[in-house]
Amino acid sequence: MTFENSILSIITFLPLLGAVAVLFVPGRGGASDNTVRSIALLTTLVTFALSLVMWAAFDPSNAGFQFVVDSAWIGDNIGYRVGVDGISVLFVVLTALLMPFCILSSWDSVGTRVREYMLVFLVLETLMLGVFVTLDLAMFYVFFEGTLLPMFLIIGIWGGKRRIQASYKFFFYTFVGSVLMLLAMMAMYWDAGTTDIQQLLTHSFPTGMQTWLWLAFFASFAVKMPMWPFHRWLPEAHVEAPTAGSVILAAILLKLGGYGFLRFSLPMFPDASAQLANFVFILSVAAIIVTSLVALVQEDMKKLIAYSSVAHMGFVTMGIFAGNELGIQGAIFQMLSHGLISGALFLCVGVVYDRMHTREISAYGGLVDNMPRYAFAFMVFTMANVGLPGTSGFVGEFLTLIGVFQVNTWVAFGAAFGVIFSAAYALWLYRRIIFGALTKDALKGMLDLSLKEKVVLYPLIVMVIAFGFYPAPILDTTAGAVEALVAHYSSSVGLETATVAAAAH
Amino acid sequence: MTLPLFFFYVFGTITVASALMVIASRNPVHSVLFLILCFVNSAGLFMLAGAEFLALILVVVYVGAVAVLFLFVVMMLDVDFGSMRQGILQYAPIGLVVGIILLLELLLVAGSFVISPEIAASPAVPMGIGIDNTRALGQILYTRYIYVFQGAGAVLLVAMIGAIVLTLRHKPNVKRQDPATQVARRASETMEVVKVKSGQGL
Amino acid sequence: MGLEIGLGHYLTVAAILFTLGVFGIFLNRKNVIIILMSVELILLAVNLNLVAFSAHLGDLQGQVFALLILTVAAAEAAIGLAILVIFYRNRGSIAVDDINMMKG
Amino acid sequence: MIQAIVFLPLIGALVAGLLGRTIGHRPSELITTTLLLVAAVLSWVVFIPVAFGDGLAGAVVEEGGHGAVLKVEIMRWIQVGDMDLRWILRVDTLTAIMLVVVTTVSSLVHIYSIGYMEEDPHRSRFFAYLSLFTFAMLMLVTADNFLQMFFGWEGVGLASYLLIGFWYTRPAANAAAMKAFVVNRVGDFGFALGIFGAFMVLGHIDFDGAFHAVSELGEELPTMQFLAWNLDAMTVICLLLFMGAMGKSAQFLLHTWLPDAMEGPTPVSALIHAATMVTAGVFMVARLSPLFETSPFALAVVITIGAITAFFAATIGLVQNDIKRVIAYSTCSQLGYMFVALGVGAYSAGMFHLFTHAFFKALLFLGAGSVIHAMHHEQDMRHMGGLRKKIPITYAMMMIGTLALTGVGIPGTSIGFAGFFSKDAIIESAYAYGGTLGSFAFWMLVVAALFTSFYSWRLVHLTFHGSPRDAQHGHSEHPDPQHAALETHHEPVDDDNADDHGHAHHGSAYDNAHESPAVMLWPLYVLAIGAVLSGVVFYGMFFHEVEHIEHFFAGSIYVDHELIEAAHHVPLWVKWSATIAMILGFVTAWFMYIRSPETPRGLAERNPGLYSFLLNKWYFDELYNVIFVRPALWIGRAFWRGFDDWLIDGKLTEGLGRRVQNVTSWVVRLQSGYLYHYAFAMLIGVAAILTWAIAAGGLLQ
Repeated sequence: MTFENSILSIITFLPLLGAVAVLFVPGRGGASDNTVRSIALLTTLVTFALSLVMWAAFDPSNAGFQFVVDSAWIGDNIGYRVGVDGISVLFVVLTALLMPFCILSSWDSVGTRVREYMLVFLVLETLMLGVFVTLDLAMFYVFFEGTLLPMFLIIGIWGGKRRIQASYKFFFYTFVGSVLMLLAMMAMYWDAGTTDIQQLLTHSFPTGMQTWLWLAFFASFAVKMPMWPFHRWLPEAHVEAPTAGSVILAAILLKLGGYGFLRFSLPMFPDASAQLANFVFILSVAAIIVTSLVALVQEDMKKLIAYSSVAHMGFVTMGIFAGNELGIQGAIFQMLSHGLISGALFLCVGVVYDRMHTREISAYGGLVDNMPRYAFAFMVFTMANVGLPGTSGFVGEFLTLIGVFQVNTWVAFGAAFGVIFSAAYALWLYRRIIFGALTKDALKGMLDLSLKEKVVLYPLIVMVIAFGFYPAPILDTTAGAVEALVAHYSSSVGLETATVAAAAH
Repeated sequence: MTLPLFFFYVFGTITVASALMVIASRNPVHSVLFLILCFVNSAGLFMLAGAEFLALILVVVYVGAVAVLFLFVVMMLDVDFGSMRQGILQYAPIGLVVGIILLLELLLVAGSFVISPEIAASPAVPMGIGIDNTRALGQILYTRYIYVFQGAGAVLLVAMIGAIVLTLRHKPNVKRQDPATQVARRASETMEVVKVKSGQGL
Repeated sequence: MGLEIGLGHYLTVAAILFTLGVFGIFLNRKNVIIILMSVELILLAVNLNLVAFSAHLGDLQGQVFALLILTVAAAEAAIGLAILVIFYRNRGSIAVDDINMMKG
Repeated sequence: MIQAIVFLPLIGALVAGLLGRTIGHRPSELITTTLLLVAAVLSWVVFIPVAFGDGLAGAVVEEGGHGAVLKVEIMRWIQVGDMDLRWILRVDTLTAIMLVVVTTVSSLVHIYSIGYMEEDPHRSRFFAYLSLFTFAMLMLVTADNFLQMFFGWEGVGLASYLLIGFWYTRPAANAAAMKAFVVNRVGDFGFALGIFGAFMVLGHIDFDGAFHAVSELGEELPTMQFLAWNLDAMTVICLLLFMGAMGKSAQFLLHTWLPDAMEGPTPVSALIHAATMVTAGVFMVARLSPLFETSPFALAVVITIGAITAFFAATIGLVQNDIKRVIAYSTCSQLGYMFVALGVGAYSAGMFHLFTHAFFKALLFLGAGSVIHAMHHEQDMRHMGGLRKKIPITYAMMMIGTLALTGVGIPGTSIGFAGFFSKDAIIESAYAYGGTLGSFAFWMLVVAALFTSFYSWRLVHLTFHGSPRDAQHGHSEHPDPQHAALETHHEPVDDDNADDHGHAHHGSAYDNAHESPAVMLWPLYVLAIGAVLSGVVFYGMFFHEVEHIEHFFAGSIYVDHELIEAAHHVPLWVKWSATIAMILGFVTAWFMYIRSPETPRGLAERNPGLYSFLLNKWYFDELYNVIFVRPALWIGRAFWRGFDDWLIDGKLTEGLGRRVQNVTSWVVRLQSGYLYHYAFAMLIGVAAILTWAIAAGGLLQ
């Protein structure tokens, strides 16, 4: 048990341990609820601290996997394999970072079934971390699918009025895609003879097979991202989910799709990725333009932000399939930054929702009078969402756009419209909620941010701005792995075209 | 025309005709009687084919048991069978179509099939030369097919028990003897010795 | 058609019997008793086939099968009639139109 | 020192913004203003050696670079693959000019705002925004790469958004703020694409690298695949970049936000929408002059757009009634002049006009602010008049501003106000450029000069001369129903707004009009000095002699020797043309507003179509509303209700669920419960299977 080979397992399974501890808290009601909350918070904080330690120990110059554990587990093939590389390490940190915020934000707003709530969240954290650290195909599938269940429960139990329908829709959408992925995974196993992701990354699948595998994985990841037009579950799930659920959903669960594209589609099926890149581009641009316009006419805050998430994920997919360093680095950065920003935006919505219990935009207006701090925080995140330079939102958008411009100007041209539309819908939202005269009586007694809300929102403000001005910590961490990925991708794609050209002569 | 052929035609014609009457006659009692006729003539056909044992069994079992059972039931149930014939022709066209298709196909098969020589050359259970049909059947039934035979017996047993269980009913106001209860009685449960003080009575 | 009793003769009779059985089911759909009888006819047709082939091939197996089918047919008739009786006892009718409690 | 200039305003903004409530309004004001004054002084310290001494202190001519540049690296920014972006403050002559303009005007506006915003309950926020803006603008002008410029670009956009919407309770202000941001974003859309293109074609995203790559392009200009066409790469890039400039500098087609931006407090209009931010587009084109010089077509577009804007904005300015809107359209028009100068290759002339314009336009705006302040936030000039006696100092300052704007001076001598030198320089350059385009631009500019003179004097006459026409003195002077309707429409300031000074409206506004406090007047004096002297003092550096210009700019912009020489040798009538136009405009204004004040209404009544066309700003807002805004909303709604809700949800996913239910409920009917149905099914199935078996067995053949 050295640091090297135990840190990832500890990070991953610590929340599960916390969940078990939560189970054994005696009693019911207020006092024990508080104990439960404290245990959950403590667990997530320790996990976060450990993830920071892990990040610090991570060697960015090494493009391969680090902290690798590879031991036999089920049968001869499925092993307990974990490890992180430059692509996944930051997602681990992001997940661990956001969980304490989620626990804090639901401290007061969730009053029923507190024990179960915290239990589910802690289990969810383990599962999400598992997705990012696992290096085994079968385990990946288990973790990837496993995240569905806690989220299903979170929406279905602690959600809003139409929660049951929303949770089922969420479940079925994502599940249908995953079934195809499972088939593809089996096919990969039959072809490569292993479920070890490290080996699979070096295995080259036949070109014809790649297309089918790619499409099957795409079905799963595109729904998860979600890409237009597979996005319909997202607004509904967001609207119904409790605040912390929305945060997790937007900040991390959506990233599983992007992570999947980076981990599987691009390196394992490079030929198919190259062939189908235009297809992805079309969907991405459609996502950016169409969902931005749709966001423009929303009347529900959460729905608006949910649609804007779809648009922002369009930048991610576009960047990934640009297949160059700028695009992929940008995509990763965009995912991380969107994790912070959208999470923060949902927390902001939660702040007013806790006070007013409505998400209707028209129910608000003139909040800045009573809530200047809130208005400031919301402004920062709105601007970050718009992609204002100096916020982390800009770096990702810029890199993906400049990356894709090198590949296809049409796509960059279309996607750049998102720059305009995002300004329109985000400012329109802000204007209707924060600005204007404070005329509604119900709003007049609203209090500004409480201490807990400040603790949640202020660090996010700092991070969003800091990474806008100095994104180097993130970009440096991912650089090595992305460079290797791009080299692998372009060499295999280049090789393929060369042979095709030779055959044509 | 040889004599067997002649009889074949007689039996065959009557079988078919009576089968037709089974399904066509107005009165279910007649149907049952025609069924009996049909079975008897089939037994004749069996006989012509050399399956004497089966022929006799058919008469005994069907005519003696099944058909009589039908008869009993038909006569026991107080049902207006006439009303059941209403709308009898509603599905007749479908039945006719299905029936004719089936018939044509069966005839087609019957007329065109060929038995592969290997199968013909190596029967699974060769007909014993020189022993009669009943003995031959008995010889294999109790040896080679013993389990199947036992299974058939079990089927009959289950059917019997099932039939009894289904139709048995306890009428609440009928006194009946229960030997098990009678045997299980003990004096202590049924008799109480009461000491009666003198001069008081009960 | 030759002068001997051929396999074809038997098969033809069996086919006709079978068809009549099937047709009987369609024709007397309301009368369960006759339906049962039609089933008996069908089984008889089958038996006839088995016996005919048995004779033709010189193979006793066919007759064994026929015997088994006979027992099954008897059992089926017994149970069928028993059900009919108990149904009549409970419902006072055996009209098939009334028997639709199996509806999903 | 450079760091101090750039980051002092940021510190001020952070202090006032984050701690404003804690430390109070007055300290916030003082801190931000002091910090900016320090920055302004430092800027002059940087600038004076450049202008009058031997160049920029500490600047080095880098290997392969284009001129003397002082670079200060702050930290790393985005480094991915081949792209290496750093936060670097870059100072050369061009930047030094802008530094002076920005910090000077900004510090004056800060001082002025102390008086103007005196009674606003959110003063510290206001000062935080002002300082934030200044910081962003300084980042823009000190940018060393495209992206840092883009940062400043968007940063000033944000600050402008915040300041326009400063009075957040007013719907009009919020709408204007949003419009400003979104329209600017349209420009930024082009700017961003231009940056991407520049990076792709030139391989560099920092200015030096890009200019170096441009200089090595040689005769064979590269082409690039843009959208469906294979175009000359430099033209595409320059046009895209120019789109950004059009947005920020409110050029024709993307100008609609600027007049609406007048909803913001007047100091903001002076700082952002006159002196600094709107000139960012001009600065950008000047900064990228090596790129633009490679594409004659792009330059032609710049000239055309500039000339059209100069003319078009001036026409609208003729009929506006809101004092600030008149000046706003004037700004728009003057920016057009600058772009013409840039387009013809007289970058130095463009910068010259930028420089002088900053002073006199800020002066005009602040003067207008003083008028508005005096009139208790009345902005409609039709309700003013005769204020000369009430607010003499403001009147004098406005006169100086007007004289500078209209370009009063004697051609052939070095006597004249600031605008005289710079505007004539532009007009002469346009003539010298020659060709159809040159003469088109020339005539447009001359006509625009006439209009400029007219509306400037109209403003002065309506506001200061004549007799008072405010609410009590003469509301009945407008019997024209059209006028009355427009009047309410053009009155953006309602009486109960948040910035109301709380003066009781006893008596008429005219009677209560009062001169502004000293803190508001001192900035006017300083700007007035600039408006008078900046032309004559700096003429030599910007336009007089080619050698002098080259020395002054030290390679920071492209200098076209022949053009400037030619501009100095234009015919005499050309040199006089602008002056004559100016005099014509003055006379007309005098005639129409002093001599016979009935004429304008008569003209308007005789040409109602033209009048309302101009009054409604060529109907651009309505047009854009119909072309862009409503379709966008319609498409959004269609995709939401039609695509998402109806098709995906209703038909596909939930529809699928319903189909399953339908099918099962239909299938369930097959389970009739009738025995014979099952029997039939079985028999028909047997028949079917048999048929299939026979058919498959080949018996039917």
